[in-house]
Amino acid sequence: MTTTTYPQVLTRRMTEHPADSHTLARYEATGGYQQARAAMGMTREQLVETVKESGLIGRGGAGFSAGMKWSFLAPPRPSYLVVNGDESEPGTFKDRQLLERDPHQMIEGIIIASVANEVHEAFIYIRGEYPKPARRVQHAIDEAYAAGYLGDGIFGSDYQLDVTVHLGGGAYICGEETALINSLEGRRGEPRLKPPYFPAAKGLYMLPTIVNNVETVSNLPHILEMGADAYKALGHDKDTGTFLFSVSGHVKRPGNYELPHGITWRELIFDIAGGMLDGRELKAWIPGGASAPWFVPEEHLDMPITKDDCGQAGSMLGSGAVIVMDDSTCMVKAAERVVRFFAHESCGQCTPCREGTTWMQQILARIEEGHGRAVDLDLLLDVSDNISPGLAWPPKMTTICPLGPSAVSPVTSLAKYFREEVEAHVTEGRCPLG
Amino acid sequence: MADLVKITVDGKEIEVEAGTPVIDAAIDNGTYIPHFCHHSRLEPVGLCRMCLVELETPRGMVLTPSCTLPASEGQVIHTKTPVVDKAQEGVLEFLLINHPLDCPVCDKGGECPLQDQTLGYGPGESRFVEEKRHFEKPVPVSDLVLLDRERCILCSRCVRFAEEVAGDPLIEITARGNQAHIETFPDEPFSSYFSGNTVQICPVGALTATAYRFRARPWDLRKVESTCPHCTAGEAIEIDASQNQVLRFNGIDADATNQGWLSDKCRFGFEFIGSAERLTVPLVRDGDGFRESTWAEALDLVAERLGAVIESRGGEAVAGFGGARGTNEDAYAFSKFMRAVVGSNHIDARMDDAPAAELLAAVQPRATIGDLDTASTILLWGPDLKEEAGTLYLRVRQAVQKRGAKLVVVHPRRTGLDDRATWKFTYRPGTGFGTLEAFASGAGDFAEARKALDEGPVVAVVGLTGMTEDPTLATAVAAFAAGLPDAKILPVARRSNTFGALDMGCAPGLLPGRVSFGDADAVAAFEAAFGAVPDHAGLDTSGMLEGLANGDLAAAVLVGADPVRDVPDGALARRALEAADFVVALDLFLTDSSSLADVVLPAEGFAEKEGTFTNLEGRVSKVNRIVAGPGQTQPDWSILEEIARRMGRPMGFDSAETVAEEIATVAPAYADLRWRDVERKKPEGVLLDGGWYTPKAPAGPDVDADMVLHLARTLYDDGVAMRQSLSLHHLAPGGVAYLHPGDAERLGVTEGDQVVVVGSAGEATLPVRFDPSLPAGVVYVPFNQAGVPSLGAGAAVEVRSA
Amino acid sequence: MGMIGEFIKGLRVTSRIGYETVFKDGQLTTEYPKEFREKPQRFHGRHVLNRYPDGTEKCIGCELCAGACPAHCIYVRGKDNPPDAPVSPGERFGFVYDINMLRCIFCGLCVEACPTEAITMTHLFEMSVTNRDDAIYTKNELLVNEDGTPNHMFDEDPLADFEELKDGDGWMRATAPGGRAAYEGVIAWTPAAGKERPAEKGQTAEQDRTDEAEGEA
Amino acid sequence: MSWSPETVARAERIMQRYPERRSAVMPLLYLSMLEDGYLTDDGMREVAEWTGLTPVQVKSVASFYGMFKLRYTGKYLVSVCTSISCMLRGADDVMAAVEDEAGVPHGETDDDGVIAVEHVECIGACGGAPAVQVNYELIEGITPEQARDLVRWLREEQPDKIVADDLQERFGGTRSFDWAIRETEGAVGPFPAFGPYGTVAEEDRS
Repeated sequence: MTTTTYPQVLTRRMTEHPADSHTLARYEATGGYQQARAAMGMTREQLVETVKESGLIGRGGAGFSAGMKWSFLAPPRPSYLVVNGDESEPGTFKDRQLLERDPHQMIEGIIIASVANEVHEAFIYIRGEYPKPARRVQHAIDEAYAAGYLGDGIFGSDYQLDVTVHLGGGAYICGEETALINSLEGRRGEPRLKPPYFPAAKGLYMLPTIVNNVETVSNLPHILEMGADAYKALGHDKDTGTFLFSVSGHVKRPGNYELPHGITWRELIFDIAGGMLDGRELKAWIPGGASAPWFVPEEHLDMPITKDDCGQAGSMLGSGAVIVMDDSTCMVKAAERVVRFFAHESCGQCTPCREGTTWMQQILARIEEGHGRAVDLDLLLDVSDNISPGLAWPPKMTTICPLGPSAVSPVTSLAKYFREEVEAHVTEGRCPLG
Repeated sequence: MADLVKITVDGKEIEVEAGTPVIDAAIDNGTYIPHFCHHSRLEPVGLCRMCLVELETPRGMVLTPSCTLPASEGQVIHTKTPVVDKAQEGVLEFLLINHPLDCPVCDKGGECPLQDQTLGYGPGESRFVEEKRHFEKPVPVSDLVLLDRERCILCSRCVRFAEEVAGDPLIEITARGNQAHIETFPDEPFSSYFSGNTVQICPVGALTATAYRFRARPWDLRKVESTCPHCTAGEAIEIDASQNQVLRFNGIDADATNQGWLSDKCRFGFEFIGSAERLTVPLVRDGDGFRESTWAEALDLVAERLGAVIESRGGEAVAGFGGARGTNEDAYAFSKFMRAVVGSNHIDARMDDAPAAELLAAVQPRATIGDLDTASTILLWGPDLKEEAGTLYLRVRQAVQKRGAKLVVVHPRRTGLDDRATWKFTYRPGTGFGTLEAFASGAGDFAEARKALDEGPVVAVVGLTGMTEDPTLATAVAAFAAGLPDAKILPVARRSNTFGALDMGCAPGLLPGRVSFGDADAVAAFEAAFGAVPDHAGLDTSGMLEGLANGDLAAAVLVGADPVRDVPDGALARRALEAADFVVALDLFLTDSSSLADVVLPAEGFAEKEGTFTNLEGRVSKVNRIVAGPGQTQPDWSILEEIARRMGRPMGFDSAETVAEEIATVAPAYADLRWRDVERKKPEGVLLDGGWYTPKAPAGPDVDADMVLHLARTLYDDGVAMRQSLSLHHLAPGGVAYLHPGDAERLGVTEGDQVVVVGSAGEATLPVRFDPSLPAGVVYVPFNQAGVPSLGAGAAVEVRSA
Repeated sequence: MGMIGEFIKGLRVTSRIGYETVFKDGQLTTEYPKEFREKPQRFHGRHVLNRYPDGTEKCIGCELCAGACPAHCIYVRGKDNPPDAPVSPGERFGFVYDINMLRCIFCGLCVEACPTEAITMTHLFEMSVTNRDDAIYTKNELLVNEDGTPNHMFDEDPLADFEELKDGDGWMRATAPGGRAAYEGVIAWTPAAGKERPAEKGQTAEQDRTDEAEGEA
Repeated sequence: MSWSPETVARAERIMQRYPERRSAVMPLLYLSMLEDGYLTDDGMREVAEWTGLTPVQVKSVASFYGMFKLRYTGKYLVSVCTSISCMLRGADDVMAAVEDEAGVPHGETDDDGVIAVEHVECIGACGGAPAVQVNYELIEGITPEQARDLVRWLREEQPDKIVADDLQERFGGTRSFDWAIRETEGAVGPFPAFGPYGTVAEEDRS
């Protein structure tokens, strides 16, 4: 639960009405479904233009303009809307809160997005490990059907819109939008080849498809309600609106925080999240989900949190997951855990990711166990280089999708900030932190 | 033809069709780009990442796989930059870290793309010190193919082939990430008729064929290009042999015919060549059995006995069967032998199981296999192509799947193409003429399909749907197709060189070069070349068999013919050969027919002799020798020449090439076609024209009976080559009676029960299996299965519970 | 001087060796077969096919020896290993193994080519035969006994020095780990069963191991 | 091999939700797990029939996803998150405690077939780390001692239905965020409890 003075948009209802923010009654009592009703009277152009103007950036992690994505939608119909609720990246748990606590907010967003994109069939893809959020959403959908907000002739118009909840099966890669589409088609969740770069051209069943994240969609009613300019004003420069940060790790108050961009990392970690646990020192943090290169206090603590600042510092805000590590943390172990995640979640389609991520994890595990060799860190970097040539950020890739290069971030971070710690593992034959 | 675009590869400007994968464009123009998952006959997937190149873009150089990059105007591609080299070396290192490196025991070692490309692009040494991934191995994925998962690099070529090309998605990648592996479902092996292709396209030694496994190493193989000896599509193959033993067939990518694919029968049906059962010395009848003899004795005996028959009863008392299993040259020698030496027109290469000879040899307008790629509608009224012409099946399938051609299938039961058919019509055998009439009129259900046929262009694939079909139905269907506004006809029949043999005049009504007896000038030309030619058409196979059985004919010459197994009325064939005064057989094996002969002469078989084949579209391709025939075997033409000389009428052949030379001078459709011309057009061969036969619609009565028989061939059966190919023979379905569940209920039987099927010429007791795809009142029995008596070609049958 | 000087220089070596052999060692020839001369360590005698200490054959029938052979004197055919009674480790074993000793030029390339050190050369050199067919050594003759000793064509051959010649591993190839002194004492890497392999002249295991370690780093 | 009429009815409802048959594979796989307790070969054959695929295609899809269990995984599947956020807050100790108490290592099911243990990647409870799921119902802020109690309790009580909020109250600690509401729906087996797929306890279905 957040206790800040920053304006709350997405999380206001759940903060103010913790007991029933998920019900249709509460949602309507707090102004819900008015924007969807209003959207029924608007044209596709008006809606796309409003969202473009609002500067809404997709909240899935890639940081692409939602309005632009909509405008790419190719003409052949039918088209589909898929809401990406396959939130699985370590450190991220914001969508779960939105799904559980305010499902109607998302459904209203779905209606707006559907009208804007002439969609009559929408799917909400929720990860399999989230049965409770799925149940909440399904109940909300049932309520919306009963109220005539979904189904045939919504809001008394002749517009038809069906929404289906599709439960995933436990595969992180399905968060990648083309993999998600494959999964929804009943295939292995393997990312598709690009081009086409956007499913808006060829998506579900090879038809035009819009894939938006849960948080992105949940923002839509608010953009319509307050207007693009007011929404923009909530944010900071290019980063419009508010942003949900999921803070976890060694902080006193982990949790989801709805914040504007532009505050500093110090404020986020030490004020909002309550500072370090047990009075220990901050050693490093991952700024934007497991795939982001790490930050360290000496260089980044007073940096403002914006997309551009993060990018210039060689990392990203991604999905807004901040994982904080204190000085008791073995960096090799932390890196191994992150790489292990990507190795485990690699779909296995393309060679560098399938073989490389597991290899990297094995080397890191060996170093952590004290069986590292002097050559191992350079070997790791070279293996990384073969997955992500040049080890630059944003990454180049020899792979089909960015999952492989994501596993490279912890290794480059280790080499950049913690080379001595890695070397100590090798020379001492054990973890120097005990 | 798509637009041409110019792209630049490593500074060299090349012109290619727009949309061609850049990798193909580069390789075709001399710049090799290494790859594993890419195969030009499969959809690009970009999995292996070996074919990475750098592409110049406004945002700088971009590393991208060249297999998924369609060529477009002005692209500039670099294949050998440091970035590309590093990436490729990295990919190879990744591929090798879990590879067992057991090249010395791997069948692919020596011809392995992974080996070759590691040498060319890979790292010198592995830096991987961890334990390699382990899987159980080798795992049989089918009766013919074994899988070694440790060698697999997950390029998914096999998976994609099975799904995209063969249409049998029975092999898949399972699990995820580092544990992903190839798998088949328990109790559902990869029993595709095309499974062997996966062995050929596997870029590592993960898939190996049981028939070839550990039999040789690539560097001690000798290779020769040839043409498949099993089906009539004329697939280009490469024969690999070592130590005078044929060890392997591989498909060659001939665009006009098989595009690299082979059915498993074609691929693994080479074992008969080296069979221990092969005849090696001439055999002469000695009481109930045979004794070995010398060539001189056997040939003298044949000349004497045949001469005696001709002298006492005239040349027209001699019947000639066969020619379809040999080369054109053998068939020509046989045809000339019967006409000029014996003086008989009773010769037929069809075993009473094919449409009219004129339809097969000279139909007009005739389609090519390639026409399937452009047809907007394909009419298939003939055999189940999956069972009888595997690569043609793949081509039709591809036309529908990739290009969206419409497919009309008319057949008495389910066929391999039903899942791709736009319209499927099932009818009872024996009611073909009525069905055709309704179909042609476009009545009722037929309306849409009929309309599509009018739109054209159409390719009509025409043949016999089964052996109880009236052979003239195919002519009627062809006549219907010929009457469509824009349609071509592709006739289909079984048995490797049937079309070549008919072209060479192994047909009662045709002289070599597709000459009909109605064409007086051409016949006169033959009289000049042959001495004398009987002036009227002879008897076909069933006529000759009846003639022999009732004594009208006295002697028979079998050239690679096994009528007892191959004609629908095997009992008649047996009676005929038993009744004949004298029978001489030129054969590879002591078959059910040749064992009834008086003299059996051991012939050279496929891969042991040179010559040409002609496929179902009239394409002539070369057949080559790579091993010596066993023992004292001789080629058919040479045996016939020896007999002719002893009969005092030498034909003048002293090599297969002299036969070919005579064909080129005498046979009109083959005028001036010489081996070197055929060789030069390798692997496609030379497409003949010269059709003159416009089918006219014969009408026939429909059979009206409670139960009718659908008797059709399966890919694997009890034919002579299959019986001697041990890897395949056990895959034949065996004797089964397929019944519609409703009929079975009426008969009071269920699956596994025995029924007696009483056909027009025999009866058989067979186990029942259900087949809901059959129309009511139809029993389907696969033809020529081991231990099943022949039933005869009559459609009306009686079925009762045993 | 010039040429003459060089000529004399050359003759000097010849005369010195001649002197040393004739007068110092005292003899030029040995009375073979009454006595045997010790053969050089890397003498190329006839081949043997070796076994692993557990008795399984090292040959996997890969035919690399046959492929490497410049005289085409080796004929090998592989076969599926029977899973219940494997002849060699792995899936494939050498089913037929013939060497035509009349063609063999004893170059040792087969040994270099062998990935499993299955074929090595011994000091056995008495191979006279009275019949051309006998010169084709089949797998029976080539394969060592269970104890690692080679078979001899003639058990009672008075000409053979059975003591020396029982050493199956006359020499090892130069291009594979087994040929390195670093493998001294590693039983699995000596071709003959159960024998330890001393380092060859001029090699020390210590040095070899150091080289190897440096090579890896 | 065939499904109960009730499951068939559910499958038919699911089929109607999708424009193409193949899309129903994953929901039907869950249904098949509900029917058999885990994903059997026969179950996959049945799904193949429904979706027009071959069984191996179904297996290819099923084996891609971690939650389709191809072998029996106990009445209760205890999944311990050991990804980075939970690891930082002591998940490895929780995992060790669960393994020790259940007597089986990662990926195994105990001899009685009651409890299966696995460590899993992030389950989206990083704010309440370390977290554990029992049949995909979440417990956050668990300590090693509580994890032991949980395993013991599961073995002794063997509840028919796993209700997240009950378990959270008994064995959990700090959550990622408050719910303030108590749910009564719960899981009846080692697959997600989600109504349309028929995997919620019978009395909860509306």
